[in-house]
Amino acid sequence: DTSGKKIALSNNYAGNSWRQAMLTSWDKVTGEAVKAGVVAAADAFTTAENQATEQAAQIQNMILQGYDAIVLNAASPTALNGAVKEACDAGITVVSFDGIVTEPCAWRIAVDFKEMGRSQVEYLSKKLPQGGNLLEIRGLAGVFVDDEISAGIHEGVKQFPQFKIAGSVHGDWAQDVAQKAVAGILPSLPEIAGVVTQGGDGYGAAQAIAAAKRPMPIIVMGNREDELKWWQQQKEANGYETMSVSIAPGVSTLAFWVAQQILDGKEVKKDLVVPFLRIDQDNLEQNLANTQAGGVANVEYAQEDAIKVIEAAK
Amino acid sequence: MRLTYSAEAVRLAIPALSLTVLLAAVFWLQPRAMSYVGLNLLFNLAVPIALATIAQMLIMAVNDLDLSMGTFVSFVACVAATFLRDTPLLGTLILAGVVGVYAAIGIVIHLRNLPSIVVSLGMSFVWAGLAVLLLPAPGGQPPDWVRVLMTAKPPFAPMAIIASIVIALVAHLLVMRSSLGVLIRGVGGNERSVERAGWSVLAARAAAYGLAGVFAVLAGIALVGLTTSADANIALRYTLLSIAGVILGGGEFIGGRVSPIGAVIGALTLTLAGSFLSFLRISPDWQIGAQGAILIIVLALRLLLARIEKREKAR
Amino acid sequence: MVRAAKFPWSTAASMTGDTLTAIVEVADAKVSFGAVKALDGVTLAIMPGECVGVVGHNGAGKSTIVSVINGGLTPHQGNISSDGERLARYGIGVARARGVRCVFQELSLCPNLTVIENTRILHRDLGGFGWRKRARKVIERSLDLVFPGHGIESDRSVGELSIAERQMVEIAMAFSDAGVAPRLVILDEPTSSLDAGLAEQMLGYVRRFVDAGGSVIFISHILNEILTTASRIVVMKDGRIVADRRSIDWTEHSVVESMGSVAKGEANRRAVRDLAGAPVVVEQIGPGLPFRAKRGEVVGLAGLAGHGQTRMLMKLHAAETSDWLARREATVAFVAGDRRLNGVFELWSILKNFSIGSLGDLTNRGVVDVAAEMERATDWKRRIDIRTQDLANRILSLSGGNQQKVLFARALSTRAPVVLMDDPMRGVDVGTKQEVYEIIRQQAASGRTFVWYSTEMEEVCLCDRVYVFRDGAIVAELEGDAVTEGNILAVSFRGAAA
Amino acid sequence: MRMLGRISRKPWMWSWTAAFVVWFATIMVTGGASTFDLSQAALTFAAFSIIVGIGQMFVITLGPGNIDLSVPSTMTLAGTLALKLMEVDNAMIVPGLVIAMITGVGVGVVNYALIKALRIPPIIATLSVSFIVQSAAIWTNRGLRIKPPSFLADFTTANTLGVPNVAIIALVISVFAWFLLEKTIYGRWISAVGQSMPAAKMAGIPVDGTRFVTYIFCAVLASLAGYLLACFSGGAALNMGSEYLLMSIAVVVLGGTAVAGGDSNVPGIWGASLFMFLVVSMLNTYGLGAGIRLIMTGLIIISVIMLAGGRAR
Ligand SMILES: Nc1ncnc2c1ncn2[C@@H]1O[C@H](COP(=O)(O)OP(=O)(O)OP(=O)(O)O)[C@@H](O)[C@H]1O
Ligand SMILES: Nc1ncnc2c1ncn2[C@@H]1O[C@H](COP(=O)(O)OP(=O)(O)OP(=O)(O)O)[C@@H](O)[C@H]1O
Ligand SMILES: [Mg+2]
Ligand SMILES: [Mg+2]
Repeated sequence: DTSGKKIALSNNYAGNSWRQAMLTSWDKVTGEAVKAGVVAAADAFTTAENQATEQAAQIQNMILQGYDAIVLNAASPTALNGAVKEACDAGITVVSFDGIVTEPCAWRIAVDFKEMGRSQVEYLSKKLPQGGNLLEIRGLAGVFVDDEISAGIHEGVKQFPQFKIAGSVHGDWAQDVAQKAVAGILPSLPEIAGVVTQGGDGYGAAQAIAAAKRPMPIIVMGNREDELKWWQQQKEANGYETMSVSIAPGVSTLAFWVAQQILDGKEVKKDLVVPFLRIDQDNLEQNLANTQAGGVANVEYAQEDAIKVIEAAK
Repeated sequence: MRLTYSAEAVRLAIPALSLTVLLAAVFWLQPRAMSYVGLNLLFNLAVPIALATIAQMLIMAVNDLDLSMGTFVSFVACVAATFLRDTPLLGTLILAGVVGVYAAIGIVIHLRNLPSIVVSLGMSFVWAGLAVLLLPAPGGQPPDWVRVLMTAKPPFAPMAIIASIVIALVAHLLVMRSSLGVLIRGVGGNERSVERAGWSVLAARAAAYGLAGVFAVLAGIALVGLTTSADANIALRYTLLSIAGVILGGGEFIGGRVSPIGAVIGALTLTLAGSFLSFLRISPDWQIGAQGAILIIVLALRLLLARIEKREKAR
Repeated sequence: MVRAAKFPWSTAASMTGDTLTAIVEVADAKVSFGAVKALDGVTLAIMPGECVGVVGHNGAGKSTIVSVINGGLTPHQGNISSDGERLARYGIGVARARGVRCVFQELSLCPNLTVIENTRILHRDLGGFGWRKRARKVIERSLDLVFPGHGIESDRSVGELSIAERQMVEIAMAFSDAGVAPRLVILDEPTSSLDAGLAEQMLGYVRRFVDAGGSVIFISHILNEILTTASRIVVMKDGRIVADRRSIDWTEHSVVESMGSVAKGEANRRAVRDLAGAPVVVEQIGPGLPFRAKRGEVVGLAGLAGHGQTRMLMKLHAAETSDWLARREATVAFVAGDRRLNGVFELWSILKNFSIGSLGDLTNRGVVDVAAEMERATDWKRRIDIRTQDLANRILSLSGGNQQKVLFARALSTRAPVVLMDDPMRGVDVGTKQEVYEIIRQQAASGRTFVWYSTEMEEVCLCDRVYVFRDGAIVAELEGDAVTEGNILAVSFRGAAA
Repeated sequence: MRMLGRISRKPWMWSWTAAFVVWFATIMVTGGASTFDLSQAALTFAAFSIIVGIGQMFVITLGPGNIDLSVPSTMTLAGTLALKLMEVDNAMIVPGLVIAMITGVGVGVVNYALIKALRIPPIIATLSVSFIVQSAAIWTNRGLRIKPPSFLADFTTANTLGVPNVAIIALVISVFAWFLLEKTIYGRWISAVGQSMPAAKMAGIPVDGTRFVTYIFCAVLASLAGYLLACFSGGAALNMGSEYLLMSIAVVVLGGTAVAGGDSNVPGIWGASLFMFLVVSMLNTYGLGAGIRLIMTGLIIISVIMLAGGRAR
C-alpha cells in the first residue's frame, strides 16, 4: 500500500516542447493517481537554469521535504551522484529516467541512446544501399545525451561504410539553432544523401535545405509535431520517405509507476530499458493524429505497463 | 577584533539580517531542516558558490567585473575531475598556470586600460572551449582527498557550516586584515593615492586577479568534490550568482567597498533562497520567475535598510 | 631628551653647522598642460628649519610646484637637487625616502579604508606581522601630538569621518614617523576645512616642528595663517614667483597687493544701472542671506574657492530643468568651470559640443537641421574667436581656453533668460575675455540675467551686485560702488582673521 | 593612400575585415562555388543578430554598466504571445505585431523602473526581469510550437531580388537606427548621456527620459526580432532567444561601439553579425569541433578589443 507515500519529480529544464510535454503527462497521470488515492502526493519541481548544481540542491531540498521517492530527469549522469547518494542514505527511492544517473543505489529507466543513433544509419542503409554523404546534427556540446547519440551514429557509419559524414554541426536540439547551423555549412557541402539528427532539429534542417534549393535528402525526424506534419505534407506531395525516432516524453509517467511499485515493496531490477518511440511511413498519420499541435508524439504509461516492464526485465 | 559601531559592522548587519529572516522562514516551512543533516543539505552547495563569490569580490574590489567566472569554474572542475586525479602533478601545474593567466589578464586590462567586462566576456568563450575539449561529455572523478574533504562529517557542526566559516575567516584575514588586502581595496577606493604613496597599481591589480584565480580554482575543486563529476556547463550560473552574492553581501560595484564575510553570507542567502522557493511549492511555470522576484525583493530590502541607516546617521 | 627623540635629525642638522644645504631645490622648472603654462620657470629652495608660505591666485601654479617637489610630476624643463646632490631620476619613491611628505589639496585618502589602513598605504615599510598594531601606534601618536584631544578612532573608515576629521588625519599622517622621519612636509591648503581652534593646534605644531629643524611648505589662502606661521613668503602668479621675502617684511596688505590682479581700467567698469524696478527671475533661499537675481542683472558670486558657490549654481540649475522631459523653452543655461566633469563631451566634435545646448532651436520635428547648426556655430566661432581650422575637429584638439570658449558659446547661444556661469573664464586669454565681457554687457542690457561665479577679482568687479560666500552660505551682499576688491577680500578673509 | 589610412581608423573596419577574411576562407573550400549560397545564408541569419544588436547598442551607448540581459526572454515571450494570438491566421498579422511591440514596451518599462526606483544595477535588474519574463512565456502556452500564419512564414523565408527579406528588414531598421543616432536630437542625447551624465544634465538634457526611452527601444527591437525569428523558424520555442544573450553583446563590442559608452556604430554591427555567423560556418566547414570554435571566438573578441578599443595609460 502506497497511499501515504509522497513522490517528487526533479526536472532540470523546461525550456522546450519535449520537456513541457513531459511535465504535462506527469501532471495528468499523477493527478489521477493522487485522486484515486494510489499515492499521497506527486509534485513536480523544475530548476530555473539547466544546471547540475541547481538540481543537486533541489534533490537535497526534496530529502528535507520528506519525500519517499524522487523521480529524476538528470542534468548530468554523474554530477548528481553525490546528491543521489545522500537521498538513498536517507532511505529515499530514486528512479532516474531519460537523463539517467550512474549512482548504483538509483534505479535507471534508460533509453539506449547509442542504439538510437546507430539505428538511424541502419535505416538509411536500407533506403540508400549505395550509401552517400551524411550531415550530422548534434545537440548541445558537453552534454551526455549528445555524446551518446553521436557515438551511436559514428558506430553506425563504421558498420555501414558506404556512408560518410561530410559535415557535423551543433543544433542544440532547437529548430532555429539547427536551421542556422545547417544553412551555414550547407553551401560548402557536396550532395547530401541523408541527415542524421538527435531530435528537435529535423524541421530546422529541412527548412534550411529547402531555402538553399537543394534536393531534399532523407532527414531522420525526432517526433515533434512540426516535423511529422512537414513529413506528411512531403509524403502527400512527392512520396517522401523517412522515419522518426525519439524518446516519448510520457516516460516520466513510467518512472512514476516504477517508483510506486518499488515503494509498494516490489522487487525491481536496477536497470530497466524502455524502447524509444519510433514512427515509420505507415504509422505516421496515426501518430500525427494523436499528437497535440506544437507538441511531441507521446505515449503515457499506466500502472500495468510498468508492471509489464518490470516483469520483462526479470 | 573590536566591532564598534563602524561602517563595516553596519554593512554586515543587513545581509546577516536577511539571511536570518530567510533561515527562520525555511525552518518554519520545513522544521526538518533544523538539524545537523538538514543544515548540511541546505548549505553544502553554497560552499563552491561562496568561494566563487569571494573571487568575484576580489575583482570587484579593484573596480572591475569578471563575466567569465562561471565558465572558469566549470573549466577548473573539468581539470580537477581529470588531470588532478589521474596525474596530480600535471593537474596542479595546469591550475597554477591558469591562476597565472588570471593575473596576466589583470595586467593586460591595466596596461591597455581595457574594459574588464569585454575582456572577461572573451575569456568566458575561451574557458568554455577548453572545458569542452577536456570533457566533451560529463564525466571524470574528483581526487579522493577532495571527496573525503567535502563529505566529511565533523562533530558539532556540519561540514557546510564549518567550511563557510573557514572561507569567510580566511578571506576576511586576507582581504580585510593583510597588507595586500589593504592595498587591493585601496586601489578600488582611490587609485591615485595608492600610486602617490609609491605602490605599483599594476602589481596590486595583478595580485587581485591572481588571488581571484586562486579562489575560483578552489571553487571548482570544491564543486567536483560535491558533485563527484564535472562537465563543461556545470557552473555557468556562477557568474551572475557571484555578482549577486557580492552585492547582497553589502559590496559595491565601485569604490573598493567589499566585505568578505558579507559575500559569504550573500552566497548562503542565495542558496537558501532557492530552497525557500522550492519549499513554497510554487507552480512549476512560475518557479523560474520566482527566482527573479526574490532577487529583486532582497535587493530592494537592501536599499530600504540602507536608507534607514542613512537617516539614522543624519540624526 | 624627549625632543631629540621626536625629531631625530635635529642633531644631524646642527652637526653640519652653518653650511646648510637645501632639502629640496627646484631650479627653473617649467610645466605646461597643453597651452596652459602651469609653471613658467620657477626656482625654489627649501632649507632645513624653515617654513615657506606660498600664496597666489587660483591657478597660479602652487599645486603644480608641490607636485614637482613631491616627485609626482616631472617638470618638462629644469632640475631638482636634494641635500646638495643633483637628482636625475627624481620620483615619488626618491622623494619619500628623503623624508618629503605631502598633504594634498584634494582628499587623497582612500575613503573605503580605515585610518589605520590608510596609514599602512602611506608607509610602505610598515608591513609584516602585526602591522595593524604598529600603524595604529604611529598614527595615534601623531594625531595626539598634532591635535591633542582629537577624539578620532583610528579604526573607523575614512569615508565616515567628517571633512575636518579627514583633514586632521591627512595632516597627522604627513607628520607621522614610521621608519623614515619626515623632513619636509608640504601642506597644500591644509586648514581649508578646519575650524579656528584646530587650525591653531596645527599651526602650533608646525612651528614646533620647524623649530626642531624640520621644513614645511605651507600653502593657504588665509593670509593671517601664513603671516603668523611662515618664516618666508613666496608669492606666485601665472606660473612664476613674483616675490620672495622674509615674512617679517610682509603685511597682509602688501601680500594682497602683490597677488592681486592688474589694476583694472575704468573702461571695464560698467555703468551703474537702476534695476530696482526689474522683476526677480531667480531666487533661492538657503543658509545665510537669500539669493535673488533680477531681470537684466549680472550677479556675482565671490569668496574663496570651494565655499559653496558651485553648489548654489547647481541648485539653481536643478530647480529649472527636468530629468524626464525636455523643456520646450529652456529657462537656464549653464557654463561649466570644471570642464572635464560637467562640461565637454570628449568624444564629440567642436560643432556638436557647441550645439547641444541649443539643439531645441536647431531641430525640426526632432531632426537636427545641420545647415542651421553649422551656420550658428560658424557665427559664434567668429564672434568669440575659437581657434580651429575645422569645427568638425574633436573638442579635445582645442587648448583648454578654447574649449572653455566653446562651452561659453554653448550657453550664450541659447535663448534662456538666465545664464549660470561657474568660473567660466579659466584659461581664456585676455583679449577674448574682453570680448566676452562685452557680449555679457550687451545681453544683460537687453534683459538677460547672468549669475557669475568667478575666482578672478576683475570679473567679480564687473557685476552689478555680488554675493560673498563663506562656509557654504552667503555672508555678505555688495552692490554698486561697494563691489571692490578690498571689500570682497575683507569679507572673504573675515572668518579666518577673527 | 590617405584615404586608406583614414578608413583603417574607423572602428567598424575591424569587424568588416574579419567578416571578409572568414567569408573568403569559407568559400575557398569549395573553390568559390558556394559564394552565393553562403552570402545569402549569412545575410539571413545575421539579420536577427543585427536587429537585437542594434537595441543592445543603444543601451550600451548609455554608458558604463548599462546592459540589457532580458533580451532573450523578451524575444521568447514576444514570439510566443504573437503566434498564439495570430493562430495561423493571416488576418491577424498586424494585431500579432502590435502585441509583440506591447510586450517589448512592457519589459522596457519594468527594466527601467527597477533600475531607477530601486537603484539596482542594470545588469542585475534586467537579469531578474528576464527570469520573470521567461516564466511568463512558459505560462502562456507551455512551449507548444504554434505555426506562424502562412503569409508571414513565406515572407520571412523568401528573397527579394536575391536578398533575403529579413535582411531587408534589418537594413531598414539599421537605416532608421542610424538616422536616429546621427540625425536626430534623441541620438545626440543618448551619446551625450553615455559620455558624461553630469555634463549631459548640465547641458539641459532630460537624462532619465532619454535612458527610459532607450531601454524601451531595446526591448521593442528584441520583441520584433522574436516575432520575426518565430515566423522564420516555424514557431516560437521557449529557448529560441538564449543564443542572443551573448551574441547581442558580442556584435556590439566587435562592431566598434565603445563599451565605455557614448559612441555607437551601426555599420560595425553588420560586420560583426556577419562575422559571428561566418566564423561558425567556417569552423564547421573545416570540421573543427565546438571546443576550438569557442576558443577562437573568445580570442578574436579579445584581439579586436585590444586592437580597436585599448588606449595606453
Ligand atoms: N587631467 C586633466 N586633464 C586636463 N585638464 C585637467 C586635468 N585635471 C585638471 N584639469 C583642469 O585643471 C583645472 C583644475 O586645476 P586645479 O585642480 O588646480 O583647480 P584650480 O585651478 O585650483 O581651480 P579651483 O579654483 O576650482 O580650485 C580645471 O580646469 C580642470 O579642468
Ligand atoms: N593635470 C592638469 N592638466 C591640465 N591643466 C592643469 C593640470 N593641473 C593643473 N593644471 C592647470 O595648471 C594651472 C596651475 O594649476 P595649480 O593647480 O598649480 O594652481 P594653484 O596655484 O594650486 O591654484 P589653487 O590656488 O586654486 O589651488 C591651472 O591653470 C590649472 O588649470
Ligand atoms: Mg584648486
Ligand atoms: Mg592648488
